Amino acid sequence: PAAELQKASLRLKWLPQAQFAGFYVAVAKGYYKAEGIDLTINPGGPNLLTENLVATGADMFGLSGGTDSVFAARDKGLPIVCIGVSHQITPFIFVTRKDGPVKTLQDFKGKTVTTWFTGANHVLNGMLAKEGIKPDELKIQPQQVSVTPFVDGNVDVITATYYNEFYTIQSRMPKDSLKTFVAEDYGITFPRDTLIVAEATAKEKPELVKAFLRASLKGWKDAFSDTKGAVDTVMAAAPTLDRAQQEFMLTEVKRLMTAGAAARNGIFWIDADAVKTAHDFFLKYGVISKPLDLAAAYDASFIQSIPAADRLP
Amino acid sequence: MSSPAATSLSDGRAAVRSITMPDSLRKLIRLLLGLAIAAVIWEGAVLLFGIRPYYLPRLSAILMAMAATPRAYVDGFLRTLAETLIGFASGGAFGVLMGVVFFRVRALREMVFPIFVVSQTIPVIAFGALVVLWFGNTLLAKAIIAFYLTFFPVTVNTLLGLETVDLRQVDLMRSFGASNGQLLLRLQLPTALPQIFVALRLAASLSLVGAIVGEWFGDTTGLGVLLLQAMFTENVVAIWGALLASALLGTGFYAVVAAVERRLVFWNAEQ
Amino acid sequence: MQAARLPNPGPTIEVPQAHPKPEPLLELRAINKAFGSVVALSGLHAAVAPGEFVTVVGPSGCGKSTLFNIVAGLEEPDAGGILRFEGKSCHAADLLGRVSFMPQRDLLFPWRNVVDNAILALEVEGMPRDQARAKALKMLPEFGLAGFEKQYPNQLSGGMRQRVALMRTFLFERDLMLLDEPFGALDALTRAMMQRWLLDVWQKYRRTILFITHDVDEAIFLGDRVLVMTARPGSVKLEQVVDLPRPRKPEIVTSPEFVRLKRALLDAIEEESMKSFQSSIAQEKSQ
Amino acid sequence: MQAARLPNPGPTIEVPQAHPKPEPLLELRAINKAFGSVVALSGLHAAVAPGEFVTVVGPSGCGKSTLFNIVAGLEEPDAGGILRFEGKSCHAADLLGRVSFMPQRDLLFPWRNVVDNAILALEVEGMPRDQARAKALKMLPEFGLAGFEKQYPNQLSGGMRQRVALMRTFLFERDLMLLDEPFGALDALTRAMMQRWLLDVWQKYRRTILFITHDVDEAIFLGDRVLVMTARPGSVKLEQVVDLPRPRKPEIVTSPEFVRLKRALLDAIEEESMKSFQSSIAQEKSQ
Amino acid sequence: MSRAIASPSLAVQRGILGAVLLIACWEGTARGLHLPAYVLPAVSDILVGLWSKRATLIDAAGYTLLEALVGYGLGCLIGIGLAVAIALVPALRAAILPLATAINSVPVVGYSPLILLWFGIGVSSKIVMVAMAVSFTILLSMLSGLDRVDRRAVDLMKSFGASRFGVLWRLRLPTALPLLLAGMRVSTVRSVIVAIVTEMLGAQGGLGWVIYQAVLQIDFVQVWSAIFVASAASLAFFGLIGFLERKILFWT
Ligand SMILES: Nc1ncnc2c1ncn2[C@@H]1O[C@H](COP(=O)(O)OP(=O)(O)OP(=O)(O)O)[C@@H](O)[C@H]1O
Ligand SMILES: Nc1ncnc2c1ncn2[C@@H]1O[C@H](COP(=O)(O)OP(=O)(O)OP(=O)(O)O)[C@@H](O)[C@H]1O
Ligand SMILES: [Mg+2]
Ligand SMILES: [Mg+2]
Repeated sequence: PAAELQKASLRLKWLPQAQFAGFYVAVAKGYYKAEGIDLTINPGGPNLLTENLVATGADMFGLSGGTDSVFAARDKGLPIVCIGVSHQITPFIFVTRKDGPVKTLQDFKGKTVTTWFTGANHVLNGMLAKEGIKPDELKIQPQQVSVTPFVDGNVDVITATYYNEFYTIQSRMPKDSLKTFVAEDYGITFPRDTLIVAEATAKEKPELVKAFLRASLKGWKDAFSDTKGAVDTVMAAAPTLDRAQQEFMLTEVKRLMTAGAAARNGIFWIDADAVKTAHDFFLKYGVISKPLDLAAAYDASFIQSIPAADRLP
Repeated sequence: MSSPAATSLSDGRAAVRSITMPDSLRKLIRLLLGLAIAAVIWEGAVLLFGIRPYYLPRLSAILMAMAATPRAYVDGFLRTLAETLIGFASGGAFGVLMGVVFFRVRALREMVFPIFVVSQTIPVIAFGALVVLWFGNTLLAKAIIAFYLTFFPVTVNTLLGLETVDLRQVDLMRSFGASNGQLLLRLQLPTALPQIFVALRLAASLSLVGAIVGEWFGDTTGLGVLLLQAMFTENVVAIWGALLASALLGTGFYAVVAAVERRLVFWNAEQ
Repeated sequence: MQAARLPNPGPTIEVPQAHPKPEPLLELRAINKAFGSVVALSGLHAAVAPGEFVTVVGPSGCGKSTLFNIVAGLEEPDAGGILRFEGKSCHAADLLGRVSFMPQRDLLFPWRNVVDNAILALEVEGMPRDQARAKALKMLPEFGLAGFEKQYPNQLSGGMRQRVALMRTFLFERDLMLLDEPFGALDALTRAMMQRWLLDVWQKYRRTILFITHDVDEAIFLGDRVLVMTARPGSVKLEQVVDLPRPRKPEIVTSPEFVRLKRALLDAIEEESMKSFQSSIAQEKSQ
Repeated sequence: MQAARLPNPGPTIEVPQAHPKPEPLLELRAINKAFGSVVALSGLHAAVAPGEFVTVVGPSGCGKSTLFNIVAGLEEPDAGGILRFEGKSCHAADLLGRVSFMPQRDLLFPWRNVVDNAILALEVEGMPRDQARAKALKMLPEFGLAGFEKQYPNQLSGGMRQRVALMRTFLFERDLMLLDEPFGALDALTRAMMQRWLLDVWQKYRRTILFITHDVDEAIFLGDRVLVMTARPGSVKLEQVVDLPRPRKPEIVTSPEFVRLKRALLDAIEEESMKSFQSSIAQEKSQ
Repeated sequence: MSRAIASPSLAVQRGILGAVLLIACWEGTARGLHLPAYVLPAVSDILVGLWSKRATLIDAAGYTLLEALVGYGLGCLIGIGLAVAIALVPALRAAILPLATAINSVPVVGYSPLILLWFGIGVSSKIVMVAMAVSFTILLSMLSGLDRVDRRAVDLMKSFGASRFGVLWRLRLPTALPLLLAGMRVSTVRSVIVAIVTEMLGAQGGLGWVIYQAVLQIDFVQVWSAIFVASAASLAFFGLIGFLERKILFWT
C-alpha cells in the first residue's frame, strides 16, 4: 500500500546517463516500491557534492565520487558511511596517440597531461609515484569538458573514463591509433562510485538500507541482461542523450562493476583490501590528514546480509 | 478601474493599433526575413568553410535534433519558464517593496542597502549547493536563485524612481490633505513606474539566468539541464539546441515585459 | 471698491481697520520664516477679504512661494507670527486640505487623463470616482475643455494644461484659492486669453483668490489689490488698490489710469529688484 | 530711422523699395515650408538691412523658429522660395556656419566652464583653444561675467547663463545674429536688466540682429522694426517701424508714443492669436 | 542624492552598524546552532581561514581580477565602439541592435560551453565571457546616452558649422558620459562574477577555481573565504569606478 512507502532520494554523482542505468531500471520496474521505498533519483552535476548532501540529510542515499572522496569526507568529519562500491577497478585511463612521443609512463615527463581534479589526479599521481616520477616533472593541467584539444594535438595525454570520454575520442579518431595507460598495470586500484548513507541512517534504519540495496541489485541485474531496455529507461529521463554512446557506456560500466572482487562476491561488494591499499596511499601522499577507522567508514554488513545469489551478476 | 477610464484606454488602444498594425506587421516580416537570412548565412558558412561540426554544427542539424526529441525541449522550456516566472514575479514584487521601504525608512536603508550591494557580489553558482541544501531539489530552489538575481536591480530602480518624484507634486497632494498611503499610490509609485520597468526588463533576462544556473544543481528537467547535459557529453548539436531554446524563451519573455511596459507606461512612450 | 492706498515707507503696515469688511478671510501678522541662515520672510503683514482677488508681485526669491506654502499648510512659519483663517488663529498645518492651492507649473500627472487629473483632489477627499468624474464632466465646457476629457496631458497644449490644473484647483472647493504664477510658463498671447478667461470664471464663482505673478500688467489687469513685496527678506512693501472698473477689457492696458498704476508699481518693483539683483550677484560670487 | 509703415492688409508685402539702404543683408522672398501636412510658413517675405535690430512677434506655433532654422541653414525651405544673403542667392545649407544663432534656451554644455562654453563656436571653427580663451577672457567684463570664467553653468543664475550664451553667439563673429527668445526663460525683472544690457552691447558692436520674442513690450523696446507674423501658415502680417529715440530708458514703456505703438501691435496680434487659439483647439480635437 | 551627502557620517555609521549586526547574526546562528562548516561556517572561522590561506587567495584573486579587468576593458571598448559606430552611421542601428538584443537575452552562462570549446579553459575564455557580458550593457547604456542628446543643441553645433564628427566629439560623447559611467559601474560587479562563474566551469586558476576545488575537498571554510575575497574585490572595483564617475562627472 502506497501509504506505507518510505520516501527517500538517491543523489547521483553526475547527470543522468547509462552509468546509473540500474537505479533507473529499478525505479521503472517498481523494485524500490516493492521494498517499501518511494525513491526519487536526483542527478548530480558540477559544484554539487553528493557526500555533503547525504551528510546533511538533504538526500538519504548517494552515489558518491569514490573511495577517495569517502576518505576525504570522513577526514573532514562528514558523518557518512559507504555501504557498497560500484566500480571495482579504476574507471580512468590515460590516453595518448600511438604515433606520438609518449610510449611509456616515463615519457610523460615534460609533456602536457590534462586530468580532472575530482579524483583522477590521484590516480595519475599514484601511477607516477610507482614509476618514481614527480608530478612537477610534467605539465599537468585541468582538463576541460571537451576532448577537442587532444584530438587537435594540443595535448599529449588526456584522461578518460572507459565509458564516456574514451568513446568520444574513438568517435573522432580510430581506436587503433590510440595508446592507453591503465592504473592496474602499475599495481594500483582506485575503486569508485561508492554508495553512501549518513551514519544516522545506517544506525537507525538498517532495514531500509538493505531494502535499498536489494532493489538496486535487481535493477542492475536487469540492466545488464537487457541493455537496450535499460538504455530506453535512461533516455526517458534524459531524451537528448546519444543512444549509441549510452549503449557503449552501459557495456563498459557492466565490465567495471563486475570486475575484480565483484566477480566472486557480487555487485556492490566492498573489497576491504582494495580500500585499505587506497587508504594507505592517500595517507602517504597527504590527501587525508590522519589514518581513518576503515571499519566505520566502510560498512560491509549491509551488502553481506543479502544472499550471494541475489548479488551475483 | 471603473468604466470610463477603461473605455478611454481601450479607445486609445484601438486607435493605436489601427495605426501601428501595418507597421508592426512590417516589423514582423522584417524580423522573419532577418532570421531567414541569418539562417542561410549560418548554414552556408558551415558548408562553405567546412567548419567542423564540433565547433559549429549546421543549423539544419540542430533543428533536426530538436525535432527528434521535441518533448525534452518542450518540457524543459515550460519548466524553465515556470521557474523564471516565479523568480521574476517574486523578485519584482520584493524589489519594489524594498524600494518603497528604503524610500520611507531612511535609517533602514542606510543599514541594509550596503548589504544588498555586497550580496550581489556573491557568485550564485558558488552557493547554489547551499540553496539545494536549504530548499531541496525543488522548483522553489531554482525560483529562489532567479529571485536573488532579480530583486536587486528592481530595488535600486524603484528607489531611484521614487526619488525623482517632483517635490512640488508632493506638496500639491499634501495641500489636498492626502495621506501617506494616497501619496504613495497616486503619485510616487506611478512616477517611479518607468524606472521600475527599466529594471524589470533587465530582471527578465536575469531571472532566466537564475533559473538556468539553478537547474545546474541536480535538476532533471529544464533548459539548463539540457545545456549541462549537452555540455558534458560534448554534444555540440544539443548545446546549440538548448541555446536556441533559451534564446527563444529569453527574447520572448523580454518582449512580453517590454510590451506590458508600453501598455502601462503609455505616457512615457511618446517622447 | 476700496480707496487707493499709496506707497507706505515702512515694510510693516497696519492693515485691519483699512478694510470695510468686518472679518478678513485670511490674516497674517508679523510672519517670519528662515531656512537656516536664509531669512525668506520677515515681519510680513497681510489680510485678504472674502471674495477678493489679490495679486502679489515681487523680485525673484523674495519669498512669495514661501508665503503660499505657509498659507497652504505645507510649511510652518517661525514662532511669534500670527496666522488667522476664517477668524480663528491656527497653525499652518491646520490649513492642509482647507485651501485650494495651485503651485507654479501645472504639475499634471502624465498617467491620468484630463478628467482624472481634474478630480485628483476630490479622490483624495474620498469622493467615489464615478461621482467625482460626473461632477468634473459637467464643468469641462466652462474651462474650454469639452471633448478633451479622455486626452492625456502630453496631448494638450500648454494653455489647456493650465486650464486642467485650474479646474483641479476649482473642483477642490475651498473658500481660498492660491495661484502661484499659474500662467508663468505660457507665452504672452495664450496668457492674455487665460487671464480674460480666469476673470470670467472668477466672476461667476466668486472665490477668494491670492495670485502670484511676475508680470505687472497681469497683476493690475486681474487684481482688486496688488501687493508688492520687498527683496529678501520678504515683507509687503506696498499695497496698491486697483480701482479699475470690471469687467475689464484687454484695451484697458493702454488706458491712462492703467499706465499710471503701472508706473507706480514699476517704480516700487524697480527699487526692490535692483536690491535683489545686486545681492544675488554678490552672493553667487562669494560661493 | 525709417518711416513708419502702417498695417498692410495682405499677408504678402512687397518689401525692397521701402528700404533706403541699397542692399539688404538678408532677403527672403515667397518662402514656403511644410512639414508633411502641416504648413509652417507660406509666402513669407522679409528683408533685413545691415546693422538693423529687427524683432519678430507672432502667435505660438506660427513658424518663427522654423524661419530661424531656415536662416541658420538647419532647414531647407520648400522649392520656389528665394533666399538671398549678402546680395547673393543661396541655399539654406550654404548658411551653415555663416550666421550666429542662439536658439530658444541657453543650451550651455554643463561640462564646460564659462570660458569654454563661450569659445565653443571658435573651437568648431578650428581656432586653437588658448587663442580662443584669450579672446573670450577679454570680453568677459563687458558681459558682466568678469571673475566667473572658471564657473560651471550649474553655478550660475539664469541671467548669467543667458549672458554666457549671448557671449558665445557674439564670439562667433558673423554679420547676422539670430536670437530666438533669448530671454524667454527669465523672470520679468531679470529680463528687463538683460534687455537694457543687450541694447548697450548691440550699440557698441552694431551687429545685425533678428530677435524673436513673445513680449510686445520687449519687441518695441529693443527693435528698430517689429515684424508681426500671422497665425500658421506663417507670413509677415505687419511691419512696424519703431521710431523711438535711442538710447532708450526703461521709463519709455509708459510714454504715450510707446503705448501707441503697443496698441497698434496688440491689435494685430490679438487678431492672429484668436485665429491660432481657435485653430489649435480645432486641430487638437481632430487628433 | 544631495540628502545622502548631507549626512555622510551618519550614513556611514548606520552602514557599519548594519554590517556589524549581520555579522553578529551570522556568527550567532553558526555558533549557537553548532552548524557544521558544510552548512554554514562562522564568520570568525572564515576570517581565520582567509588569513591562513591568504597567499593562495591573493594569487587567485589576482588571476580573476586580471581576467575581469581585461575582459571589462575589452567589453567597454567593444560596447563604446559599436555605439559610436551606430551614432556615426545610423544605418548600422537596424543591423546591430536587434542582433545584440537577441544575443543578450540568452544568459551569458548559456554560452559558456561554446566559449570554453572555442577558446579553451585558459584565461582567454574568461576574458571573452566577461567582454561579452560587459559589452552589451555598455552598448545599451552608451547608446541611450548618445540618443539622449538635445536636438536643439545639435542644431546649435551645426549652425556653427560643426561636422557630424564634431557634434559627436564635442556634444554627444559628453552627453552620454553619465549613462555610460552608470553602466560601467554596474558592469564591474558583473565582470567579476562572470569571470568566477566561468572559472568554475573549467580553469587553471582564479577564485572560481579555488571555490570549485574547495567544494570538491569539502572545505567550506575555504569556499566562503574565496567568496569573501571575491566580494571585496568586486566592491573595490565598484568603488573605484564610482569614484572615477564622481570625478569625471563633476557637473552633475
Ligand atoms: N526649503 C527651503 N530651504 C532653504 N531655502 C529655501 C527653501 N525654500 C525657499 N528657500 C529660499 O527662500 C527664498 C525665498 O524663496 P521663494 O521660493 O519663496 O521665492 P519666490 O519669491 O517664490 O521666488 P520666485 O519668484 O523665483 O518663484 C529663496 O532665497 C530660497 O532660496
Ligand atoms: N520638424 C518638424 N516636423 C513637423 N512639424 C514641425 C517641425 N518643426 C516645426 N513644426 C511645426 O511647424 C509649426 C511652426 O513651428 P515653430 O517651432 O516654427 O513655431 P514657433 O512660431 O517658433 O512657436 P513658439 O512660439 O511656440 O516657439 C508648428 O505647428 C510645429 O508643430
Ligand atoms: Mg516662487
Ligand atoms: Mg519657437
